[in-house]
Parts: sequence; structure tokens; C-alpha cells
Amino acid sequence: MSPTLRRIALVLLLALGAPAAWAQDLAAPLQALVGDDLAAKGEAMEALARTGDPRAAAALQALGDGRLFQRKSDRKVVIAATTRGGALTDAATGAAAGSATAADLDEANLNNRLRRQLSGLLGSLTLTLGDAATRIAAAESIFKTRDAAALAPLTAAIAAEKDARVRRAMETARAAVVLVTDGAEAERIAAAATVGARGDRDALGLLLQAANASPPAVAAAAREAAATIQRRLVMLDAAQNVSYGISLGAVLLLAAVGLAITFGVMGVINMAHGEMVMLGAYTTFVIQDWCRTAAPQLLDHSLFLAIPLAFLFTAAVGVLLERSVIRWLYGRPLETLLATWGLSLVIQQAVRSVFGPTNREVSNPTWMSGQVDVYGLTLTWSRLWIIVFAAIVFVVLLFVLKRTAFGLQMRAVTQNRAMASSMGIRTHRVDALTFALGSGVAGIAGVALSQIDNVSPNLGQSYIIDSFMVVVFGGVGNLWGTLAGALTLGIANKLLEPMAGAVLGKIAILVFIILFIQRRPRGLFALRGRAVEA
Amino acid sequence: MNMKTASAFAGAALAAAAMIGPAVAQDTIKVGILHSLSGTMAISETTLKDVMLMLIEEQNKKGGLLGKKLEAVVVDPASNWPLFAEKARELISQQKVAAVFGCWTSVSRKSVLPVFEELNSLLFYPVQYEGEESSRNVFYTGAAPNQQAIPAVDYLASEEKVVRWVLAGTDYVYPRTTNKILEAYLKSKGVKPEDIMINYTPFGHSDWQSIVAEIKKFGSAGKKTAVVSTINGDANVPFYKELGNQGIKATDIPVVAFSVGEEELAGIDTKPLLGHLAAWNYFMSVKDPVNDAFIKQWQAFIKNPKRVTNDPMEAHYIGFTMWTQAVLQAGTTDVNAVRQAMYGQKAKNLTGGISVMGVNHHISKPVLIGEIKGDGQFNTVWKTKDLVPGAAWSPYIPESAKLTADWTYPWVCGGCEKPKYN
Amino acid sequence: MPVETSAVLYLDGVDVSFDGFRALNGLSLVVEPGEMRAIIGPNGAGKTTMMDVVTGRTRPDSGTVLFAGVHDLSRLDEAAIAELGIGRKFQRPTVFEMHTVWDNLLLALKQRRSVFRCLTARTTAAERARLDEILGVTRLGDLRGLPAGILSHGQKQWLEIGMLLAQDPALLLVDEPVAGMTDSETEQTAMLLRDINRTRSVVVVEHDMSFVRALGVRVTVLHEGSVIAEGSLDAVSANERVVEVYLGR
Amino acid sequence: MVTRRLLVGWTGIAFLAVVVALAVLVPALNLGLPPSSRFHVPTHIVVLLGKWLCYALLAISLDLVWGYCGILSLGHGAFFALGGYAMGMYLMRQIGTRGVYGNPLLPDFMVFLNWKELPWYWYGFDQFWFAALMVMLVPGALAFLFGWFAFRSRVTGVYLSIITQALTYALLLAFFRNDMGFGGNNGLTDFREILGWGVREPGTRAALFVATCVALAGGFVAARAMVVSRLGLVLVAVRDAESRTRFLGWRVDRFKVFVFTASAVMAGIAGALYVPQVGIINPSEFAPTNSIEAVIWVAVGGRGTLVGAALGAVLVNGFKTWLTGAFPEVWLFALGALFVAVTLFLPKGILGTLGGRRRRPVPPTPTPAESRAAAE
Repeated sequence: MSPTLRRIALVLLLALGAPAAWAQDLAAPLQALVGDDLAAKGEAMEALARTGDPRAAAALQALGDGRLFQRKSDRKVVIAATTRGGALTDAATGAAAGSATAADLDEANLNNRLRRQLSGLLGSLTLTLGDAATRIAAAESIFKTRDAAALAPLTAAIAAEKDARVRRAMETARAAVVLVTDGAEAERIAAAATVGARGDRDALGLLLQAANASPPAVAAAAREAAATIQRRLVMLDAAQNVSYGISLGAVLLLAAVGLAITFGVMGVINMAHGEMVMLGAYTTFVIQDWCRTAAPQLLDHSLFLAIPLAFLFTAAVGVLLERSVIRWLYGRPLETLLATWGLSLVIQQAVRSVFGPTNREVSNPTWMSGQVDVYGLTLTWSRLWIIVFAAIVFVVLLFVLKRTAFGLQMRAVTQNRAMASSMGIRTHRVDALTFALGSGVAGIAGVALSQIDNVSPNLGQSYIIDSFMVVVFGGVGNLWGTLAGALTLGIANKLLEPMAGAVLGKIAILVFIILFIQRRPRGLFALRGRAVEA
Repeated sequence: MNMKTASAFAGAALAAAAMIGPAVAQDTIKVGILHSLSGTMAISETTLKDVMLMLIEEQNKKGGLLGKKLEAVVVDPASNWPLFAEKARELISQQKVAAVFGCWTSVSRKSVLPVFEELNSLLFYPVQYEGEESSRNVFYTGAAPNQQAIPAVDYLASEEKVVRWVLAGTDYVYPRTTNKILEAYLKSKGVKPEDIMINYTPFGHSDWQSIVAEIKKFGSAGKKTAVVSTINGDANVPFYKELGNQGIKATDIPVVAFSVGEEELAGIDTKPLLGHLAAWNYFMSVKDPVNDAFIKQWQAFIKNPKRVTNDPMEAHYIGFTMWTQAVLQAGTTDVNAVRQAMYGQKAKNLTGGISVMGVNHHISKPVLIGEIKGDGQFNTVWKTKDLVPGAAWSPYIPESAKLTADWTYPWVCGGCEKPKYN
Repeated sequence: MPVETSAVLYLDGVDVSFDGFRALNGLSLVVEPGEMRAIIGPNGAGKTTMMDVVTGRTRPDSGTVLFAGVHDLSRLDEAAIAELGIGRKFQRPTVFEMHTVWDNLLLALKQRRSVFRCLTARTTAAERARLDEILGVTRLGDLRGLPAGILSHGQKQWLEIGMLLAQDPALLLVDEPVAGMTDSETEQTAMLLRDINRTRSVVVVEHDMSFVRALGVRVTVLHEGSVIAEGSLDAVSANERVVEVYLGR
Repeated sequence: MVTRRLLVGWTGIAFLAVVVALAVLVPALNLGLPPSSRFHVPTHIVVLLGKWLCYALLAISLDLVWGYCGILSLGHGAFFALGGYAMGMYLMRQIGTRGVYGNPLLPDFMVFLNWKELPWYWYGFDQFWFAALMVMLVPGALAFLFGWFAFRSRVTGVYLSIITQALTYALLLAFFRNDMGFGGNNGLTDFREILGWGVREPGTRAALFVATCVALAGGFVAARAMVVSRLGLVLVAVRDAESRTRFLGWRVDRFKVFVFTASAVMAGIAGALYVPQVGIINPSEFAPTNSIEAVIWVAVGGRGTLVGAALGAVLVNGFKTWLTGAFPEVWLFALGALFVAVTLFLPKGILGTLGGRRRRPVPPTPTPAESRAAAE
């Protein structure tokens, strides 16, 4: 494969210099791209790359992105605006070709081998084409494939490159190729340093590879560079684990904060809390489903629609439960446990009947996909947004409870019902609204959890125990306690996990909670005073 | 009051038992369906119940069996293992079913096994499992480890040049056994112990950040790395979501899964998972006229043109076909006669081959390896030339290597070192 | 902190604070054997907290709390303190509502309170006699078989006093014993307390000045967790500071 | 004399009569009559009843701590399961060389997970007496330890309930681990013999059923003896006014530890009888939902009545058995609705409501007048 590629690269270089003088018929190789024969597909990819035609480059790019389709109606090969369809371009002519949704299109498939081949082809092809981001991506893909054939175009591209960031990426990529290619030792040793400067796991992998299979001098340089990265990574690891812990803490906080209201403030041992979370997740599913068919352009922003609707829906369910069942049980917390347990069974089975028992698909919007590197820390966007979202929910809730008239009434009712009633507060209304608030918050937690977990009737069950642990650990009736509890348990869990494994880590956390409650029988943030003990 | 109490208790104890009134009608042949319709396993098992209802309906349209209509008896063991045993007993001794199609998890099978052996009835078990078992009363229509795990590893080693392996699984017997077999197999192929990482997580594990990061770390040692996943159903969605989010692409570190099929993928946005693999004996995307007809029939039956089919459904399809043929051949639903007729029974599978029931109660199946496509389907990238017979006992586990499962004369045994002759 | 004291109850420099709120502030109090002491003070003066400290419900942050000169109450829990011979009657009558009057008294009766003795315990003739006696004193004899939950408020107060007697304590702490009682009941209660005082020391916390006057004992006035005056009721009534505290500034 | 209490009471006598009748009639009708007879009790009914009666014993043990002492344990299933595991270990060792790998010492799951030798905590379980001791000792010791910590620290109310749940959840996770040496998710199964008799023989089943009846009756009498003794007075006092009880000089923590431990032992025995009849013990018995369900049986039957708890266990499980067979698709609706309905309309449970005329040690809901008095 290497000699071929080298030839292609050469051709490409030539082709890139001159305008596409030879207008070739792209139709045949394009048809092969959407066919079933994998071997033919590989050849067609190379043939297209050989043409150096910008249209071919566009088609290959689209193939890599999953935007290359065959229209079912007329078998025409088209490039769509997104992976789900949208505006179409005729791949052969570059002309606009209307628009379509995924249902009318057959996607061009790839397997891993072809995908790798394609990224190599694209890397060389787009090194000098496209904007800075594309060029960096091209350099990145060469860094990954480390194809010796890419060396020449890369060197040429570096010479022509003006953007410093792009050039750095290209130089690193070039160093990567040099490092693993037989050549002058000095050059390879320098390359090891360049790769080492990149400092991440990919660089480490490459260096270790070089350290295993190189002349001793090069290997030593690679090992040294690798050791530097490793030292850095050890420190990063701890920070990384803390960041995972915060993210898990945010999830726990979201799941538990609604319970902190229904259980913590109202004293209802709400076993149906998890089902409220689940209903919120299903609301997200319904809205995305609706978006997919009715308003595909909204799909990426459907979460913004889902959050208020999930809140309203689960709050409404909460009011329904409160008015029909729970209001008869105030002051009998243990009986609320039984009744809400029954309710949770009913809700679960109802969802199972309506939506079926299987997982439903809730997709991540593009702005929640992927990851971001912050000083070597890898943070995924979905987790980051969930942390932000949890923080917002918490602050808003705190505001509602502490600063609004409703919050005041709520606290008045929970502290002294008779007194509140005699002061003209409509306690029943406040009860219903409080429960609605707790349920609604659970619902929006469901929206967030739908992004990282199964949307199935069992969703709620997997969070209910953890939620209770968080609320109790933090101290019942105290939102700050819930926050502290969620973060403590999240971080502790993630710090223990690499040491003890997921299961033992979790057991250790549970034992810790049991022991902690012995020390502080009313949780982390308990009020010490006469009233509490009575 | 005292009398009330006494009668209440007596009533509860005796009458409640009698509530499950004895079955009488004998003009039908009853088929038991023992799949969880509620609880954690409902997510996977409900579909199998529906498939069985469809197959039975279909058979009845063809005139039933032995001149009688088939009658499906559905119960809900509710993902509760002792309840599985109770319901199995109820199906066999009260409903007098001719055979039972059911179970998903190993533990549910283990829980009903003594009941089936005691009451001598037949269970058709449709899920890939850890092997190391061959009961006279169970027909295993799912894959044994040699029909799934080993071919998948071979494929990765030869096609993707993988030399470093992560064996990640849920902590229960199927992943444990599979990984044990794979570890022995990989070592026999010269893989060094430090190139194998084994990781177990609890059921329903939902926070995969650390483990995916660890896999990433393990994969950045400069050698081509792959993940062999025996992660169980529910935990897969968050696992794959985390993989996608942390940017692990199939071109870097491919993941081959044994428990992820079309049903599981239907709950995920598969775009970030392009190219990750699964090894099964059936893919919905296989182009075959029998399969096309099956899919059409299924989607019509379930009244949802988007519903997918998967491997355990095919296993039930094959198992049910074989059972009906065996009943016809034996001319009776008598368990012993049907069992004898089952051996060597052939049935068309949905991927264009003909599966055969072995004397060890396992069937022969093709092994398919597929890459995940953007639409939640699999793209078959590799397939065994012939069907692979299922092996009850793995040669890679020393204790089981010496055991033979053969329920015909002279062996007559599910796991013996010497024939038993009776 | 060895302290030589003949006092049955000795508090010195006791501080208690709850989340920054100082409930007791250097409180010192001495009750001699056989004495009856009335403690008065406005709401929040620390009367109940003082009782909590003595009976082991609340641990003091600092200070000395001694019983009979030898037992450091700040180190003992409620049960141990009760076993030493300090009985407490709550402001709100707390009896075991589901138990009969008899069983309430039986539970209070001085006895070996170990788990295994309770499993096999039978009511002895002596115990029965003692309970009958208390039933007589508290005039609950006819109600012995009724669940305590259905007693009237005053009857519950008496039952609780009866339970105190059954405990046979050396020191009684009585918190507002006549709240909610009729005048005649109040009078009877005063008589009963004086009667009890013959053999035991008593500390009474009370709002009702006429009742305190009826008791005719030494009075301690608490305010913001400290003692501001001590002496006969007339003397403390004349105290400027007390007047100021009661009437507000 | 006012404090005179009957050891069992009329309800209890009725209950014991039923249990004795079951112990005699069920095996007799099962073994003595041919299957064709109208009065024949089929084996699966024997097994089913045996299972329910084990649950009934668990319910009684739970009622003892919850109904009489106010300790709502959401982790009682853990003691039940531990007793079950102790029995399961004995049954595993009895398999001997009849396992699939024929290892005389190691159970099958250990063989194929490459265990080379029996872990120390499996020693002794080949002896029935040892296993029987462990059935009581292990749950008892755990309860004692847990109670000693929790009750001394005065963990009460929902805090206690939640940490009992944490306890059973931690055990669930621990027993799921294959490395623990308890068979992981599959648990212990494939039993052959108990005391030399085949566990699948009708005679053994009948004997196990009788043993269950005896244990249930014994457990009931023991629990009853506790609640009518002076200890029972203290327990109810603790339930209704814990701190008042302390001010009388009772060491509340010791009483709680005692009753919690006794109850755990009883639950362990129930679990031990359950395992050979059901044929499997695995970690799902530790699931918090199981413990919550047990609480629901007690609530349905009537807490603080003992007999009611047993009745609730049998009724709810009977209901469940019937529904999962008759209405497999919708039975959860019915079960859920039952729980809601019982809490709303029968807050004292079935027996508590039936026996409403008599004094029950269940705190009455305060009347408005009382609440007002309390608020003042």
C-alpha cells in the first residue's frame, strides 16, 4: 500500500499545482462508493483521490463524515448538508440537488479498514485545502496514521503554511512520521522531542511504540520524552479523577435535589422520585421524536424545549399524585414510602405499556458531543454541560426557596402548618406546589440524564437509592447539604474507583455512609439544637 | 374477630394457592413462555415473548400441530430469579405445557434448571451464554463461547492486527467464563499477559468515565488495541455514549461486543459508534429471503415498521421450528420422544444456512462479525464459511476440556469423562 | 476538677451553645439536699436547657455539673443519670399513650433494667404494693387499666408525677407541673410536691407565680442563660434587674 | 389483674391452629393421596406454600422490630439472604463429587473460576450443625454489630431506614462479585441433598414444609413471648416515646440491639428454610426492593400484630403469584394499586382494621384536639 500511496501523493502534488485540467468522469467511482463491494470501494476511493478534483475531495470528505448518500429515487450519488439529510449536492457535478431526509437516502458504508485508508487519503488531500481547522484535522489524521507516504506532501505543506497553529500541528505530524520511519537518527531524535512536546496520550503511545522498535539512541530519546509525558500525566490523572468525580457529583445532585425537596422539606419518603426522573427523560424522547419528523432543524436545540416541558409535565404528574394520594399521608412518612412505592410500580408499568420495554433513543445535540482539552484534562461536553446545568438548577432552586414568596410560604408550612394556616397561607396549595416543584426538578434531571444513560422504564430505579444516600448523607432538609453530599460522594467514588475497582469502590462508599451516619446521625449539615432532637 | 382472623389466614394460605386453578382443556397443545415482562430484564425479554406469540400464531395459521391448535401460556417471572423457578413449576405441573421457551440471564436458567430436570420437561434457551452446561432438559439455541467469542478475536487479530486486548465485562458468570476462555486462548496465541487488561463492572453501571479513560490509557501504549466487551445490556448505552464522547473511534480502538445487538443499538445514536463491532450468529441486515420474510412478518405482527430483529429472536425462531418438526416426527408432544427426535433436527436459519441440533443440545450456527452502521444496523464484514457446531465444554478450561456432552447412546450424559451406557 | 460540695446538685460555669446561640452562659446553681427550688425566667432564659444538661440530654460545652458531689453528670447519658436517682417531669406530659396507667407506672418503677431480666420479669407482690400506693397518691386507682392516651391533660400530669415517684429519685426536676390544670388541681399538685419534698430534693420550673408563691420556696431567676437573682419570691420580685427583664426594657 | 397477658392471645391461637393444620394436612394430602384424587395437594403447591410461609416468618421478624420497636428496617432482606447463603453453602458442600467437574472439595463455580482451594470461610459448612449455627450466628452477629453502632449513636427514623438500605445494598454488590467466592450473580444452586435426603424428593419437600411450619410457629411464639413480657412493654415505650423511656433509666440502645439481633436471627432461619425449597440463593435476595416488599407485607397485614404480618406476607405473595400467571402484562398495576389502596384505606393493615375494636399497640392518629394540645 505504501508505494501506491507515495505515488498518489506525488500525483496529488502535481495536481494541486495545476488547475484541474483533466475533467474526468467521476460518476463511476462515485457509484462504487455507495455500492456494497468493499474492495471496489477502496479502489474507487484511490481513483477519486488520484483525480485531485475538488469535487472528488468533497465527495471523500463527505464519505468520511457520513454525509455521502445514494438517493433512493434516482440512484444519484449526493452529498447532504448533515448526516441526517438536508440540502443535497450532486456529488458528480457539484450542483444543488434539492433536499431530502435520511429516510429517502441510502448511506455509503465503510468498514474500519476503509475508514483508515480514507483518512490517510483525506489527510494528504486536505493538507493545503480548506480552512485552518480542516488543515489541522488533516495533520492530525496523518499524526494518527503515521503514513510514510505523507511525508513529502507534509514537508511541502509546512513550507507553504502561514498559520502558526496549523504549522505546529503539521510539524508534530511530520515528526510522528519521521519518528517511526527508518531514517537519520539525529532527525528521529529531534522528532521524539517534537512529539514529546505535544504531551498527550496519543503522543505517549507513539513514543512508547518508538521506544520499543528503534535504534537505541532513538529509543532512548523516545523513552525520555515519554517519561516526561508520563510524569505530567500522573498529576493530570488525579485532577482528571476529581473532574470525573465532580461530574458524577453533578449527576447525583441533579438526581437527588428534587428528592431533597419532596423528602427533605416535605418529609415524604418519595420512592416514586426515580420515576419522575424517568418521565423527564421520556419527555425528552417524545420531543426529540417529534422534532425528528416535524422540525428537523430544531433537533439540535430540542433540549431547550424539553427542559421546560419536562418540568411542566412531571410537575403536573406530581400535583396529581399529591392531590390524589400523598396529601392523605402527611405526618406519616413511613406510609408515604409504601404508597409511593406502589405508585412507582404503576408509573413504570404504564411507561412500559406506552413506550415499550426497550431503550428509546435520545441523541446528543452536536454542542454536547465530543470533548474538550483543558491543559491536558479531557472533559466531555456532555458532562460539562451537565455540571453547568446542575449548578444552574441548584442556584435557581436556592433562590426560589430563599428569596421568593412561595419559598417563604413553603418553609412556613413545613415548619408549622397550623401557624401558617392561621396566617392565611393556603397550606394545601403550598403542599401541592412544593411537591410539584420537587417532581418538576426531578423531571429536568431526567432531561439531563437522558444524555448519558438509558432511556428505559428502569431508569429511575437505578438512581433512587443513590439519591436517598445523597440526601441523607448531606442532611435532610438542607439544600447545601445535598450539594455537599452529592459532590463528596461523587468525588470519593471516582477517587476510589481506580484503586479498588468500580464495585469495591461503591461498597466502600456505602460502608462509609453507614459509618458516617454513626458519627453524625443527622447528616453532614444537620442543625444542632433543641428543636431537632425533640 | 378470632374466627375472622383464623379464616382470613387459612383462606390466604390455602385458597390463594388454589386460586391458580388447575388447567383442564386438553384440545390444545400448550407452549409456555417464560420471559420477564417487568423488572430489569423486561427490556430484553419482552421482545422474545412477542416473537414466540408471533411464531405460535403463524403455526396455528398453518393448522397447528398434530391436528391441535397451539396455545401460548405467558407468565411474568418479573426478573426475579426465585419467581422464575416458581413460574416454571407452575407452567409444567399445572398448565401441563409441552415445552417452555424462555429465560435470558444465566441465573434465571440456573434457577429453573432443577425444576425442568425434576419434572422432566423441555426448555428452549435462546441467548448466547457461557457454556459449561448441557442439561438433558434444555436445548441451547443461543451461541456457546466457541460460536461467538473466539471467531471475533481471531478476526480482530488477523484483520485489524490487534495485539493488545481489553476484556471488559459485567461481573457475572457469562463474561467471567468468556474472558477466562479468551485469556487462555490469547495466551495460547502468544499474547503477553501485560497486553491483556481485564475489567469488571457491576450490573447497570452507568458512570463509565474512569473506565473509558483507563481503556484509552491502556490503548496508548503504542500497540494496536481492541476492547472485547461482554458488558451486559443496560450498561451498554452509557458505555457507548461515553466512548463516543471521549472520542474513541473504531479506527483507533475498536470495540467488539457480544451482548450488543440491534435492540440495544435502537436506544443509541450510533453515529459516534461507526465501525465498532459485534459478533453474533445473525444480523438483521443479512440479505436473505427467509430473513426478509421474517422481518416483514415481525414488523407486521408488532405493528411497528421500525422494530428491529436480533440474534436471540432468530434463536427462538430456529428452536421453535426444530421443536415443531420434532413433535411432528415423534407424533406426540411426549418429552422423551420429542427429545430423541430433536437430535439431528435441521432447520433453516435466517442467514441462509441450515442449523442442526447436536447431541449435546447445542445447535450449529454461522458466526458473523459486523460493524455498527450509522442507522443502528450492522454491516457484515466477516462470516464463517461453514456453520460452527456449538460446544458445551470449552477446551480452554482444563477441567472442562476432558468432559463430553452427548445425550445419545453410549454416552447419555451432559458432562462425563466416560460413557454411561444408559 | 474535684469540688468539695455537700449539694445534691451543683452547677458551676456551665456553657451551652447551639449553632452560635448561647443557651446557657456561665450558669451556676446549687441545690442542697432536701431543698425545693423554684426556677423562673422569661421564655428563652435557658430553663429547659438547664434541665437538659442535668438529665444528660445535652452535653455542656464547658463547666461543672455534679450530682451528690461525686457524679459528673456531663459525662453520663440519660439512662445512667436516671438510674443515679434524678427524675424528670416534662413540660408537656409525656406518658406512653398506648400503655395502660399501670404499665406506665410499672415501666417507671425502680428495678434492674437489664434486657434479659425484662424477658423473664414477673411483677412481685412488693412491686404491686408499691404501684398500688402510688396509684392511691396520684388518685389514678380507678383508671389503672385504661390506656394512658385517653386520660385528660391533668390526669396525664399526675400520671407523670406518679411515674416520677415510682422511679424513687433523690432529685426531681419538674417542668411546669401545673400548666393547663384547674385551680383545685394546681393546689393539689402543690401539696403533692411539698409532700414529695419531705424525702427528696425538688427543682421546679414554673411560670405561674401564684403556684410558686404557694410553694413558698427559694427562687432562682434565669435570664439569657445566667442567674440574675436568687432568694425568696418577694426578694427577687423587688429586684430591679428582674423587673426589667420581665417587663422588658 | 390488669397486666395479665395471654401468651398468644385468641388471634394467635387461631394462627397457630392454621399453621399446625397446614403442617399436618398439606404433607398428608400431598403424599397420602394419589394425584387423581380431588383432595390431592400437588407438589408445586407444597413448594409454593413453603415459600410463602418462609416469607411469613420474615414478616414476623420484621414486625417485631418495626411494629413493636419502631425500627423501620429497609434491609431485613439482608439477614434473610445471609441465612439463606449459610444454608446454601451447606447444600453446596453436600453436592460433593456429583458436581459437573466432580471436584470433591470445590463447588463448580470455583472450579471454573480457577480457585485452587476452598476459601477459609467455607470451612465447616460440610457439617449441618455448623451451617445451622451459622444460619443464626451470621445474621445475628451482623445485626448486633450494626445495631450496636447505629443505636448507640442514636440513629433513628429515616436515617436508620436509609442506612439499613445501604447495608443491604452494599451486601448485594459484594455478593455480586465473583471474587467474593459466593458464586457471583448466579449464586448457589444445583443442590442435591440435605442431611442425606434428595432435595427434590417429595418426602424431603414435605419434611421441609413441616420444618417451615414449625419454625413459623416457633418464631411466632418466641416473638409473642417477647412482646408480652416486660421487654415488650419497654419496646413499645421506645417506639412511642424513645427519649421518655431513656429518662426513666432504660438503656434504649441495648433493648434495640437485642430485638434487632433476635429479629435478624429469625429472618436468617426463614432464609435458611427458603433456600432448599426454592433451590437457589443468589445476590438478588439482597436487593433493597426485596426488603421494601417485606415491609409492605407487614403494612398490608397490619403492623404491630405479628399474625397480621404473616397474613400480609402470604396474601401479597399469593396475589403476586396469581397475577403474574393470570395477567402477566398488567399485574404491576394491580400490585401497585393494592399498596396505595392499603395505605390510604387500611392504614392499620388488614388485621389492625379487623381487630379495630380491640386495643392494638398502634399509635392512634392524633385527633385535632390532641394536636392542638401538643402544639401549645
